[in-house]
Amino acid sequence: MTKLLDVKGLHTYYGESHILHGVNFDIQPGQAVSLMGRNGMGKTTTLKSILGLVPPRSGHVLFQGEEITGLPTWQRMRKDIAYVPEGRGMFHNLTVKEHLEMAARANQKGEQHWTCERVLETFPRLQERLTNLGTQLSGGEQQMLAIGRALVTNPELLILDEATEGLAPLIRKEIWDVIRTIKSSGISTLIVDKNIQVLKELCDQHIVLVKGQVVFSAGSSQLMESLDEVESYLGV
Amino acid sequence: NEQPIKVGMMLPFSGVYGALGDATRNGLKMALREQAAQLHGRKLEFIEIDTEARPERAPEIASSLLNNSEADFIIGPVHSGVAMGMLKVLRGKETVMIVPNAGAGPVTGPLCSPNVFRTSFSSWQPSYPMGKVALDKGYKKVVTMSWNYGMGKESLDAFEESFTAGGGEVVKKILVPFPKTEFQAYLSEIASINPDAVFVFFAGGGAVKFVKDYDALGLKGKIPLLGSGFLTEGTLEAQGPAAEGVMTTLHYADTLDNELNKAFRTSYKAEFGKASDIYAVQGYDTGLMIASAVNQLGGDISDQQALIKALGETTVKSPRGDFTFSAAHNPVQNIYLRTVENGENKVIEVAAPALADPARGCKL
Amino acid sequence: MLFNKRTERIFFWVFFPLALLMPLFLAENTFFVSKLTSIMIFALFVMSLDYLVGRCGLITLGHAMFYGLGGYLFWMIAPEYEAVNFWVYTFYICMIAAAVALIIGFLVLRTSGIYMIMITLAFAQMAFYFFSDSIEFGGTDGLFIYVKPETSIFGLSFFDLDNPTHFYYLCLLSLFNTLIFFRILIRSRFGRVVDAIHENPGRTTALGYNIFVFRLMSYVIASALGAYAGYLFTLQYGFVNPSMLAWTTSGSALVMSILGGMGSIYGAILGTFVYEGLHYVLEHLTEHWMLFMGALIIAMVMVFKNGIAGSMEKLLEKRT
Amino acid sequence: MTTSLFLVQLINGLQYGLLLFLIASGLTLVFGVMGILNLAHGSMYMVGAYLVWYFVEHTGSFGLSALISAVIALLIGILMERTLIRQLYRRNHLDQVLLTIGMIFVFNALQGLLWGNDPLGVAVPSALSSAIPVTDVLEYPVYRIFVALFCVGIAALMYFMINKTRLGMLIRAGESNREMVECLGIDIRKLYTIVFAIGVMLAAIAGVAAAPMSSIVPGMGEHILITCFVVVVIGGMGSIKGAFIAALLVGLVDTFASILVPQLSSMMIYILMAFILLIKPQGLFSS
Amino acid sequence: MNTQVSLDLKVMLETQGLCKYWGGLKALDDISLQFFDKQLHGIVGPNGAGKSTLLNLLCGHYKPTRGSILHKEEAIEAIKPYAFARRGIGRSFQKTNIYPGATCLENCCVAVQRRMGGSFNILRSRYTQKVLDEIASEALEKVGLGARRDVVASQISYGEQRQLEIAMVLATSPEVLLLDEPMAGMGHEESQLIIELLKTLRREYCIVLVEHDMDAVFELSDQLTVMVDGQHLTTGSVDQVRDDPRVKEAYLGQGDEVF
Ligand SMILES: Nc1ncnc2c1ncn2[C@@H]1O[C@H](COP(=O)(O)OP(=O)(O)OP(=O)(O)O)[C@@H](O)[C@H]1O
Ligand SMILES: Nc1ncnc2c1ncn2[C@@H]1O[C@H](COP(=O)(O)OP(=O)(O)OP(=O)(O)O)[C@@H](O)[C@H]1O
Ligand SMILES: [Mg+2]
Ligand SMILES: [Mg+2]
Repeated sequence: MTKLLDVKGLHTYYGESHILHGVNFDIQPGQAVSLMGRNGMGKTTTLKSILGLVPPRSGHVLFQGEEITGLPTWQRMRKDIAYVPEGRGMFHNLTVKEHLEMAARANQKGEQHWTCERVLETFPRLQERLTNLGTQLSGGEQQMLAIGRALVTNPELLILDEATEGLAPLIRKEIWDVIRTIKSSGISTLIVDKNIQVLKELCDQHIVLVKGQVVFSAGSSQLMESLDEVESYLGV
Repeated sequence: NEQPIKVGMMLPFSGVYGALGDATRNGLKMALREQAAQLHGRKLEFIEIDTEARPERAPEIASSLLNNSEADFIIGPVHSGVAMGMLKVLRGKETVMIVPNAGAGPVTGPLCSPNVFRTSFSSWQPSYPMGKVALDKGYKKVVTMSWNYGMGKESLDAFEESFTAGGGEVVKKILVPFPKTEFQAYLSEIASINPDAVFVFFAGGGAVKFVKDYDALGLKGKIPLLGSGFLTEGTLEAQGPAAEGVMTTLHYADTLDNELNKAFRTSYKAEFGKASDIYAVQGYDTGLMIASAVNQLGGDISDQQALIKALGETTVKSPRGDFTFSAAHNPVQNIYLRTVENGENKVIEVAAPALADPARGCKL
Repeated sequence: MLFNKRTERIFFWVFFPLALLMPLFLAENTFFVSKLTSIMIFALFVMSLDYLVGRCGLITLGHAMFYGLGGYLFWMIAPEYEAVNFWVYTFYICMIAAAVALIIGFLVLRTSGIYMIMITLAFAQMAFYFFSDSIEFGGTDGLFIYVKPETSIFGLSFFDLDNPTHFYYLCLLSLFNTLIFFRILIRSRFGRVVDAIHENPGRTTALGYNIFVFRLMSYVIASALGAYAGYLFTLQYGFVNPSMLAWTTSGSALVMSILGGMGSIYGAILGTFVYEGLHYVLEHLTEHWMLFMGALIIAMVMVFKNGIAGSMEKLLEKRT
Repeated sequence: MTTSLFLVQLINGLQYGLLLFLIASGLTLVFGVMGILNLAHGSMYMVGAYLVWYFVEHTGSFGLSALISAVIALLIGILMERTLIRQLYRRNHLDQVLLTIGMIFVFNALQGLLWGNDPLGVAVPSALSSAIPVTDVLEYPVYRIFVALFCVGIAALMYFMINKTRLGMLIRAGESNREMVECLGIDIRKLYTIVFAIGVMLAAIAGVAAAPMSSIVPGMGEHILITCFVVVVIGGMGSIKGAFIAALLVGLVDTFASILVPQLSSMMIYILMAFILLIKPQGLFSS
Repeated sequence: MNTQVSLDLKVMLETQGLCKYWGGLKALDDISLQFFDKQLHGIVGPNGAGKSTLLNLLCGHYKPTRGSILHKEEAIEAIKPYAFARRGIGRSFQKTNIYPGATCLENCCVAVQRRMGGSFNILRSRYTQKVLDEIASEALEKVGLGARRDVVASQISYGEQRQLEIAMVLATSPEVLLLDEPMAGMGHEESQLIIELLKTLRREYCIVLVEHDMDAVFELSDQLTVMVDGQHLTTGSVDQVRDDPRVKEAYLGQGDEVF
């Protein structure tokens, strides 16, 4: 079976500063993968390198066995990748409804499991805010919208960068539930989050970054075994 | 004398006034080429600088021609504001400045100077005779209109001077902000006043737009349109049939029946591929004037006083008819009444023979 | 440290000594001396704009209003045929311009961004039409000024304004002082707040600064200096024209300051000299100077990421 | 002022306002919605007018010429965006000022080289050359009424496109956060090329429409440019509805000021703008 | 309404019938609360409950639709936004709000300088102010950014920017600290650092803390207010609130798994 995502030897720089030092990992179809690390270790940079937002200087990214390293971002996303960025990426001049409508599309297989309606059912809070502009939402509402906007593109791989940041406990739980649902429907996810408690239960595969290098990469059972080591990487 | 005669030109070669600058230069060069024999073997050197019709640059360019290029003649400009800026630098100097267009009154009025000549007109000249023409046609109530700037206001005042002196009444004077060309509101108002005639000063693109609007809104044929001649100079092709019948006064007309004019028009057309207009004539006359002065001095123009004297005494044999210079160095010339027929300015009569500008305020 | 960048210091030590010696080389050619003088005057104006736009983030398309005002004010307040003192009138003009700027700034600084560009433009256009439409101020033909002030301080006179070379040095001194003044301003605690406001006004308010007052002060300072430049311009040829106030004048100044490198202050000198230099050379070379000028401007935007100053810094700072 | 004159002036004002909207519509799109400061917008207005003149001279048909001119303008727009504007999205807004001022120079120079500096005129297409009598003296040309209606059509179309269609949402989103739009799998570069080109084409179309009722002269674009910015800004950045209402407002104010307060008429639209911005610092309808 | 508070505590900040409407939406409806000196007042509630709105009103960023805000018994709702900060009301933002182009130190210096004065001095160099730098560095040390003081703020990671955000508020040395989700986006270690910091600060300042990290809130708060949909639900000690069934239903969810 071809790997869904295969990241090989990424070296990424911001100007002169070398951030990623050869990041390697892969994701199997249907898997949920966590990417952990302390602040500033390069998690977001890894995601951005995969998506081509910050082009790596060397290394390869393969999606469904296909080389996507040189492609522009939008073409990669067209291969059914969706991204919930850190900081949410709201459009200040679009209403909630428009955020969803503009993004909605069927995936490459022509399936459309997630529609605007379904997103609004999942996050009733958004239903009430339909005509608010993106930046007129509360922090948590923005987060829900960002996830909803990613879902309506019906991705194969959903990439979440700190998606539960700033969410109330109940909603956070809801989001985790949504991610579980997504996972069970066969969509792969790559999750950057702080909450190791949830991640160790939710994800099949765990990756820990320290200073732009993968220092730990294994399945859940191994994680339990070497929990102390991982926690020390994370500074818990 | 091996030194070439340096002719500096400060004219607009781009923008709204570009066409005027082009025509002036064409005329000037053509004249000097034709008169090459008179120059006593002296070569010519042209220094051409685009003023962009920006008055605030004028002193600097003028001083560049004066001090850096050390031109013998400085020709320019088209725009009155630029003329003022040039004057500031050149007035009272030895180098000769010849204005081939700008009509600003002060140039040969309060600010006149021995070394400053004008081959064109003062704003007063072309418009003043129209007052009498209007009265003769029996118009009693007239609306006047122009852009709200020096030349426009001076033209309207000159018209009003002769028109009211003869008993006419200017019922309304409309000053349009320069360079606005939205005339519809004003024309609607004129229509509601319904005067005996309308007298306007507009030039270039504004003139085209005005004449077209006047026609499109149906005023033409109902209220006669009179104007200072620039209304139909260099613009007739663009105005098309809308200009037919418009009556103007100017110191020139395309159809002036003299040999010089015919020859000038044919060779200009042949050389530059388009019809000549008043601006070309003014440039041409500037050339003639220079040539004749150089000739008179036997090619030696080093004595500036002699040069100025020679220039002041020339009679320019121009396509517009011979003219001389007044004490203030403004042309004393015929003003013709013209009307547009078949896309040409036809002479009807001489509206004022050998008209001299009153040169108010000039002490020369 | 007054200049915290190496490029800045290099520029300083190249430009000013050169400018100081220039008239010696150009002794016979008074035109070039006065041409350089005009460029320096305009550079001073561009510099005041650069401070506003580049340092304070207050983009205005109405700065020429003060440039023109400097000229017209002189005509208005100076007795027509009497000798007046240059320094005294400099003071008057800057003060009156500052007062005008205070009032206008009070109004325009309520807006920001593009809205501010447009409202400054609106005021400048009103002033432009005021001067072009009124006969008392010479209308579109402008005015001649016959006063040449004398420059004595306590009876000692260093400059004779009728002498182009002296006038050149006066303008050079003014430019030098303005540069130093802005550098001191930027380096100061006041400058810190100005930088902070530029980068994040909301946060600066939240920290307890009344950003309006800082902006207003900057606006007043820059406007007064703009008026001073206009005053110098007027003195050079004794001529004022409403086109000094036209938006195209503001536009050209903006172009020069962007070209030089926004916010770098010394870039204003670079930008003005490069632009005016090119203009001069091209217009003497060809009638189609506009084509080349346009193409060159386009090429320069593409090549210079942060204006000429920015690109020079990239070259020179890296090695340190 | 008599009632009939008042009514005539009202129509004049509206008609001028509508024409202003047409000229400003492209700017609303490119500047208001996409956030690109294109000062060469006025130049494209000029180019449109010159192009239609050129083709009318050669083909004799106004309609055909208008079509060709629009297509050429679209191509110029694509070229401009592809080669130049595109490089500057990531840079400071002010670099766009510099770039587009450079373009103004180039366009002006090319106009001088290609078509000379003489004022030119285009005849009103014969099908629309009649006029409707209004008063004894005054009549209203059918062509102007036609252009006014055309402007209303363009306004409605644009309003619908920007506010109601997915394309419109994408454009607006792009102004807010380009990177994020790309992250949704949309080729923002192509989108922007097309929209920019449409904006340029609209400017040229305005020039085409205005050609028969005005004069075609060098620099005609620069004068109108400022007025366009006034319209867009009074209306509130990015709002089509705002630009439309602002255009009518400017048209009416300008028309009535010319008649009622001629001393102030040159300043009137600036007074209006200052007044509106002091009360509503974000324009009338900004989002 | 608040039984636990002893009488010698001084009321620093008080709201009376505070309302903020956005069109038809009642983001905040009739909120009356008291914030005491040297106490940490936690505010929790579901997303969109109006917590940030409340802080925005308290720091003068928004003007209330109705109601008043009292600082040391003076009504201040009508004063200018910057004057809030001058009265010693400092605030951190939920969305990172710093000077990205300046170094971390410079970021804090701007804050310190407000307090130290001299901002209108156009002659005195900003680089020769040792005192200022020291206070600023101290603030950075406190939040654990000491090592990053000369790095440009846009180049530090998101979590570090959150730390800087707090350092800036501290640098103004306010009397009232309004903190909007200070820990969001921070790692465990950093959060822990902030929690420790807040523990020391809470006896010096009047702190209003909005936070979704329940462990932290429970650990730190002297009093806790729960808001739901712009309404005040309850205020009380941590234990009182934690066991309130309404709170569980609206916010925490059943059971103890606090994710
Ligand atoms: N635009 C940038 N320019 C320069 N350096 C940057 C930039 N963005 C991030 N960095 C640096 O890159 C490193 C990795 O940053 P990144 O945002 O990937 O971290 P992260 O693991 O996502 O941290 P966090 O949990 O705080 O989001 C950090 O040290 C940061 O300082
Ligand atoms: N500028 C605005 N215009 C209109 N509605 C707004 C605006 N700002 C906030 N709101 C609305 O007010 C409500 C309260 O928002 P607020 O930001 O105070 O929530 P919060 O309690 O801080 O939530 P979170 O924990 O998610 O940050 C939200 O429903 C939001 O959509
Ligand atoms: Mg991150
Ligand atoms: Mg909040």
